[in-house]
Amino acid sequence: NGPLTIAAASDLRFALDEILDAYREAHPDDTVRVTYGSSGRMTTQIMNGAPYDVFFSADIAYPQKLRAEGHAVTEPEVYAIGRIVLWSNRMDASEMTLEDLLRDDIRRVAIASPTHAPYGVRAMEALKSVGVWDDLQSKIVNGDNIAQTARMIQAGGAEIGIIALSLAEFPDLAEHNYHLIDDALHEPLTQGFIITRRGEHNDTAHRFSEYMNGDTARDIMRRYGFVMPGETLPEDGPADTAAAAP
Amino acid sequence: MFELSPTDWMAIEVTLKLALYTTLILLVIATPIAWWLANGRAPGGLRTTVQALVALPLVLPPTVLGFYLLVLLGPAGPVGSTLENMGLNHLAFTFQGILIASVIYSLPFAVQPLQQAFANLGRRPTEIAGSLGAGRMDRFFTVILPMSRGGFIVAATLAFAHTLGEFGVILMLGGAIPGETQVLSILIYDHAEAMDFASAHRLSLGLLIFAFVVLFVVYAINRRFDTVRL
Amino acid sequence: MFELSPTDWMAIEVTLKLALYTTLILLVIATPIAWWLANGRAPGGLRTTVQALVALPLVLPPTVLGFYLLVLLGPAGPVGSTLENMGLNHLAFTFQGILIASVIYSLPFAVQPLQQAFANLGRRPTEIAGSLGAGRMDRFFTVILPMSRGGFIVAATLAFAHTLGEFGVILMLGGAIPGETQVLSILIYDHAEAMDFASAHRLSLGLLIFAFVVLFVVYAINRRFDTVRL
Amino acid sequence: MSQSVSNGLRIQARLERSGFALDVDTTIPLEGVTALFGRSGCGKTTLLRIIAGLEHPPGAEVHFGDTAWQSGKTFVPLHRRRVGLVFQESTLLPHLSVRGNLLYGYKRTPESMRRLHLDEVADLLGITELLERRADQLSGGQRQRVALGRALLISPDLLLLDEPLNALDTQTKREIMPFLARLSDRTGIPTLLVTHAPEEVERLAHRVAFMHDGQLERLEPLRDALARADSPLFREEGAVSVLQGELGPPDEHDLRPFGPPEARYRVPTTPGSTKGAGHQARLRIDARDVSIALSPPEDISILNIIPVTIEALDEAPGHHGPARILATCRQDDGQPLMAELTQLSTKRLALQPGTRAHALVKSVAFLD
Amino acid sequence: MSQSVSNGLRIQARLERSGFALDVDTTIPLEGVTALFGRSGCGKTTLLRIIAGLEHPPGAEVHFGDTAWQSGKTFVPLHRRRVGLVFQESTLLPHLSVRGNLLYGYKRTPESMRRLHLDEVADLLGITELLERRADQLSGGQRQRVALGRALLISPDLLLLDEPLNALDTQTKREIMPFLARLSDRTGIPTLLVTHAPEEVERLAHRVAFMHDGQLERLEPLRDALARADSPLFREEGAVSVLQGELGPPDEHDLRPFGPPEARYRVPTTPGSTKGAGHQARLRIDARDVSIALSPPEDISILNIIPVTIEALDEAPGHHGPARILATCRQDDGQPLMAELTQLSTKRLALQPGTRAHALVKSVAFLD
Ligand SMILES: Nc1ncnc2c1ncn2[C@@H]1O[C@H](COP(=O)(O)OP(=O)(O)OP(=O)(O)O)[C@@H](O)[C@H]1O
Ligand SMILES: Nc1ncnc2c1ncn2[C@@H]1O[C@H](COP(=O)(O)OP(=O)(O)OP(=O)(O)O)[C@@H](O)[C@H]1O
Ligand code: MOO
Ligand SMILES: [Mg+2]
Ligand SMILES: [Mg+2]
Repeated sequence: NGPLTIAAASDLRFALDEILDAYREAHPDDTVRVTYGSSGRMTTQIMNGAPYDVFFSADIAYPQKLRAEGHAVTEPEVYAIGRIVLWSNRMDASEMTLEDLLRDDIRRVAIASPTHAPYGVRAMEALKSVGVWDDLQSKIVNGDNIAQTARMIQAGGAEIGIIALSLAEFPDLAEHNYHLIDDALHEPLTQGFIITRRGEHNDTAHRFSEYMNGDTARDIMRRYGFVMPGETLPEDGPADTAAAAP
Repeated sequence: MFELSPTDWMAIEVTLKLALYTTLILLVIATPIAWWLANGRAPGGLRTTVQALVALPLVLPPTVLGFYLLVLLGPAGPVGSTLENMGLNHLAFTFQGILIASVIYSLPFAVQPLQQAFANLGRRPTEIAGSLGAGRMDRFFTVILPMSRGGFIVAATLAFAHTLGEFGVILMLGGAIPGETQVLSILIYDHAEAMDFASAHRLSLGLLIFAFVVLFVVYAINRRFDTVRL
Repeated sequence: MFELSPTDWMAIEVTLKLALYTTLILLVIATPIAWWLANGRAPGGLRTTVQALVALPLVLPPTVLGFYLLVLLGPAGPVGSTLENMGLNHLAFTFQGILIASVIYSLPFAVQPLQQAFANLGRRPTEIAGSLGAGRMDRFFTVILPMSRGGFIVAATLAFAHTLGEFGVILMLGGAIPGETQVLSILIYDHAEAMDFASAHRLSLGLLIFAFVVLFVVYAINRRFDTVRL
Repeated sequence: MSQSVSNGLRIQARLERSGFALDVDTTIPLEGVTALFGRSGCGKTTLLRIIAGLEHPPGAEVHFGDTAWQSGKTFVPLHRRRVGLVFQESTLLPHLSVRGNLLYGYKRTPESMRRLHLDEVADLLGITELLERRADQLSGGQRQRVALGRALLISPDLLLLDEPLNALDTQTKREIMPFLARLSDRTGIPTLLVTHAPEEVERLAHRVAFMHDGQLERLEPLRDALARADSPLFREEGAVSVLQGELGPPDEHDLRPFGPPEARYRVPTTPGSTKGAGHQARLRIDARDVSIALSPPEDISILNIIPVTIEALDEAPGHHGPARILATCRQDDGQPLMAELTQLSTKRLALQPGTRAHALVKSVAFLD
Repeated sequence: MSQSVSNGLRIQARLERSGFALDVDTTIPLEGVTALFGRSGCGKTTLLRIIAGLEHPPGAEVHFGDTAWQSGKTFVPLHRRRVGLVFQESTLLPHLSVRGNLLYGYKRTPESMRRLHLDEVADLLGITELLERRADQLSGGQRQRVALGRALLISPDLLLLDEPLNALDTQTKREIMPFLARLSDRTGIPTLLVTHAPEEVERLAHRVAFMHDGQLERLEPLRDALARADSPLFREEGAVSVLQGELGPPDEHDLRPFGPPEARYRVPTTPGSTKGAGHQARLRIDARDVSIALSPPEDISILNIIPVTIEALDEAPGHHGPARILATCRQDDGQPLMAELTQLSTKRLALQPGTRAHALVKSVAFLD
């Protein structure tokens, strides 16, 4: 029973790290390592034999595709619903709407690459819904994945951008306010996971899958702004943050 | 089979422009550096230090370079903020930004072959040209340059190619803006990650054939002069 | 200031191992290719074709290369599936896999400076050594090799460095498995994305200093022999 | 055919270059020194390169004694030919010291075949003190000596020397030449020596190959080459006449008569001359040693006064000092005799083709 | 000091290398050809490089007439010195054709200063047919001629020629030398010529600088250099004696007495000799032209029989043929006379230091 290798969408970066810390404490004999990236890249890699045992995608469509092509041994299972936010470290995003992105003082708007990052797809959908997508074209910069998108804004390359709520809740970024984007403006970010063929006989993989359904994990996930399947996001945002919600 | 999308065409244009500008700028910058390294009269320690500094971009992962350049050229960085204060735009996520990055990134690939070529020439050709009345610049252009043609070709192809193949730096610093910073390597990556393998293949194959033809022509031309030697 | 995590150390180890192996393999592979290109008796057209082929990895974006290698070496690809059928493992996401990728990726960076160095030597040294009774291999090792030392140093540093800086290929093909395919460039990228800028800085700075020291030593040693010329 | 080949170096080769064609078919005896003599650009270096195997024109044949070096598909590569080669521009291996250069081939020579050794060669070439130098820290002449030493130290089966003493001062040359001469005599290493210096030819060569415009025009023993008045060997020293005639017994003055009565010389017996009486002999006379008088002078120290008819007056090939005239005279026995005169005296004596005069021959030498 | 400088090339330089030190302080007249003569490795090339500015040892002074080329902080770079330089290994610019090489400096010479032109120079050097060739498609001698032509075509103020005729055959040399001689006479371009060939010195040089071990030992007019018996110029031709004495009026045989009665020569008046009677004159006698007899022979054709005492018998410097002995004799007037003999005759006559004998002098020449 070898070490467990997890592939995870990068919106999980901080939440999953915390869950893993807790898991390791609970199961000190299990070796678990994790690789983050865009859901699209992970999927391509798994299809080509990447040694991942479990894959947490940002969009359940990817696990479904893997399942359909015989790369998964479990049915894709929803583990969280993601939300997107408008975030900036230089302006108070909480006061802004998506339409404000057209303002002249905003020169760059960062989103994740809509081609292979689900968070990018949802951001694009929301911008289209409010009708600014086409006019915004010249300002859009694409991050490889949602974590990189956050960093691009953080480093100042773009004044503002659309990132995962789960990242905006990360302490370093949570210093700045965000504007939670109405989830009616986009398809839901139904996040699903599977155990890959490679992970089929990996006990740790199964153990960890169960752990993700446990309370410890769910609490952490909620804290990072994820909506647990069957629940809704509290009116005042994630449990213990002071961040303002619209 | 090779119908490309407008995005593809834009990426091709940006890529070629980037590689071309980078190569031209590098030849201008790298030549005096390489010459100085090969023939300079400065003490050896200083020369060695400069040589190691020039070679640094070699060993720095592109992501490191991209990371620092983003910090440097972005609005908060010294360069970026200076530009902003002057009423100009900072350089992160701009073509100029990735051009600067490319130049730095590929500098050693231009300097090293040139330095080797210059060192190989030795002092004799300079001495001959000097004795025939040619001053510094004159003999550089009429003797050193044509005699180190091989070195220049290697330097130019390596710099051009290294820029074409640039990915990490641009991933960090570029932001994949179509028509501005979305280069081919990023676009193909994008296609592949999006599991749009058909587009990825099409673009890759097109690039492959184009590259092969260009290289073949360059080398064929070069070979015609090949035997000229001291 | 420079306490590194075990993950960091592992990445350093993998990176150095990869760069070292790649360089060694490349010197072995690139030398005969470069020699043949510089001195071969084959018709010019064939030589030009081979030269363009060898240079191809230069112009292919690393992601293209990574993508195709992934397809090729993965379980579904011709190489990968053959290995699987033989009861072995496919090579995607393994150290061997990224080693193969690195070798292909950096091949032109080793071949070109060597070819230039060999071409610069001309035929005379071979003729001298031959007249003194040295056979092919003998004169290669006792004359050609020491006389093209500069070319070998450039080739080795470029190949080593280019491998250190490899990112796109490994991103596609490596999968960032700590201790196996997670190289420094990937790890630093990862640190940056995790907003762990302290780690990113620490690692980058460490790498910077280390690289500078290594380069300084290499060039200082090289300079001592620098004036040896035909 | 092959019986004549077995002792010689047989070369049969054609090579075309723009504006130059080499066409050689010859057999050079494999003993002693053969000087290869010819004007700049006539193909000497190219011929040496063919022999060494550095050029292999298709269809060429090179046989070293019984061994085919190049013939049809056979091609023995240079390093198996055991040829000591000194290139025209003496290139050393720059990454080796002088010692390293000298020993490079020596080390690759089987111990049993080594006939020459470092100390001896370095000493003779006067490079002992340079042994530890880097090869690029030598003067031109020093480089040339090292290149020569290096070639000698492989104790080769054949030496191909392309102007090996070119950059050397007379004194150094003088020290090296007897060594080379002895080398060829003692070790029997056949040598092909390209040189422009008649002095080197005279001192070292056993035979001379004259090359002209890509062709080997003549291959003859040194003796014969020296005896021909038109030999390019003598272009250096100005015109020379060679007279053929019978040598009589010494008279009471120890002078020996030479030639028929109508062109009779009296030649002092040189110490060491062993030529018997009654033999055909050849006399070599420098045109510079011949003066002209209209009437036979009396009571003069010059022994030999020969009646001649002046046939032609040409400007003598370049010489320092005032312009000189080369007078071609015909002796009464029909043999030609050249005289070099000043313009002044030609005028004063009003010399013209057809003038009867007397040649005053100051000094003669036997060619034996 | 500076008044003597203004017409000369003043060089004062020290340069140290492992095992070699150059130390020169001299002024070379800026007219005609100065031959730089010396053994391999003595520093000739280095001296030329200092003059050209290719080496600049600290503290060195190089003045070309009134112009300081190197002095203190002043340093005129090579391309401003207008120096025509021919390197010892004649390197051409390989990326240019022969024509390109020849014209490289010509094009850079202001039109008003051009005194020599392509056609003329190419023709004289015999390279007209090679003009379109690539520089690496030449023979050694052809390369050397192109290098020489290239240097000439800048119509330089000073020519520095480092063994420029080295690789040339005698005939080509003979064609080029008068051109060089005329060049120096006509255009007055001062020339410094490194050569190992006494013949080139004799034909071209107006003065000779002897270099030895990094030092310029002597700088003297060619005439004086030729007159010294120990001149290295004569090492080539063997030993030579030069006798000093008074020349008397011609006798009835047109022979002129030379020297005191106890060592009296009778010297034929050479055509063209203009030396008046009663003058001090110098006689040059090749040792090869001197024989030795124990008792004065009678009825012999040789005019000059001089009583001498043998002082030393040494092996003569290398010569082909049987070993030779160089006998140093002293005439009764105290002047030395050298004789070159065969080993055989030395033995037969039982010659030893102290032996009284007679020198038979076959031929002499005035040095005027
Ligand atoms: N680059 C160098 N480094 C050290 N010593 C050198 C170098 N070049 C020449 N020498 C030495 O300096 C001395 C003078 O050399 P130079 O070339 O001036 O001699 P040269 O008189 O021109 O001799 P040649 O007639 O053989 O060309 C020689 O003893 C030589 O060994
Ligand atoms: N690489 C080449 N390509 C074309 N022609 C050449 C090449 N090398 C020499 N030649 C020509 O071939 C002819 C013979 O050259 P080679 O070097 O054999 O002459 P050489 O007799 O050695 O003359 P030298 O005494 O000047 O060295 C010359 O006319 C020369 O111009
Ligand atoms: O797959 Mo992501 O988390 O949208 O980068
Ligand atoms: Mg030659
Ligand atoms: Mg010299």
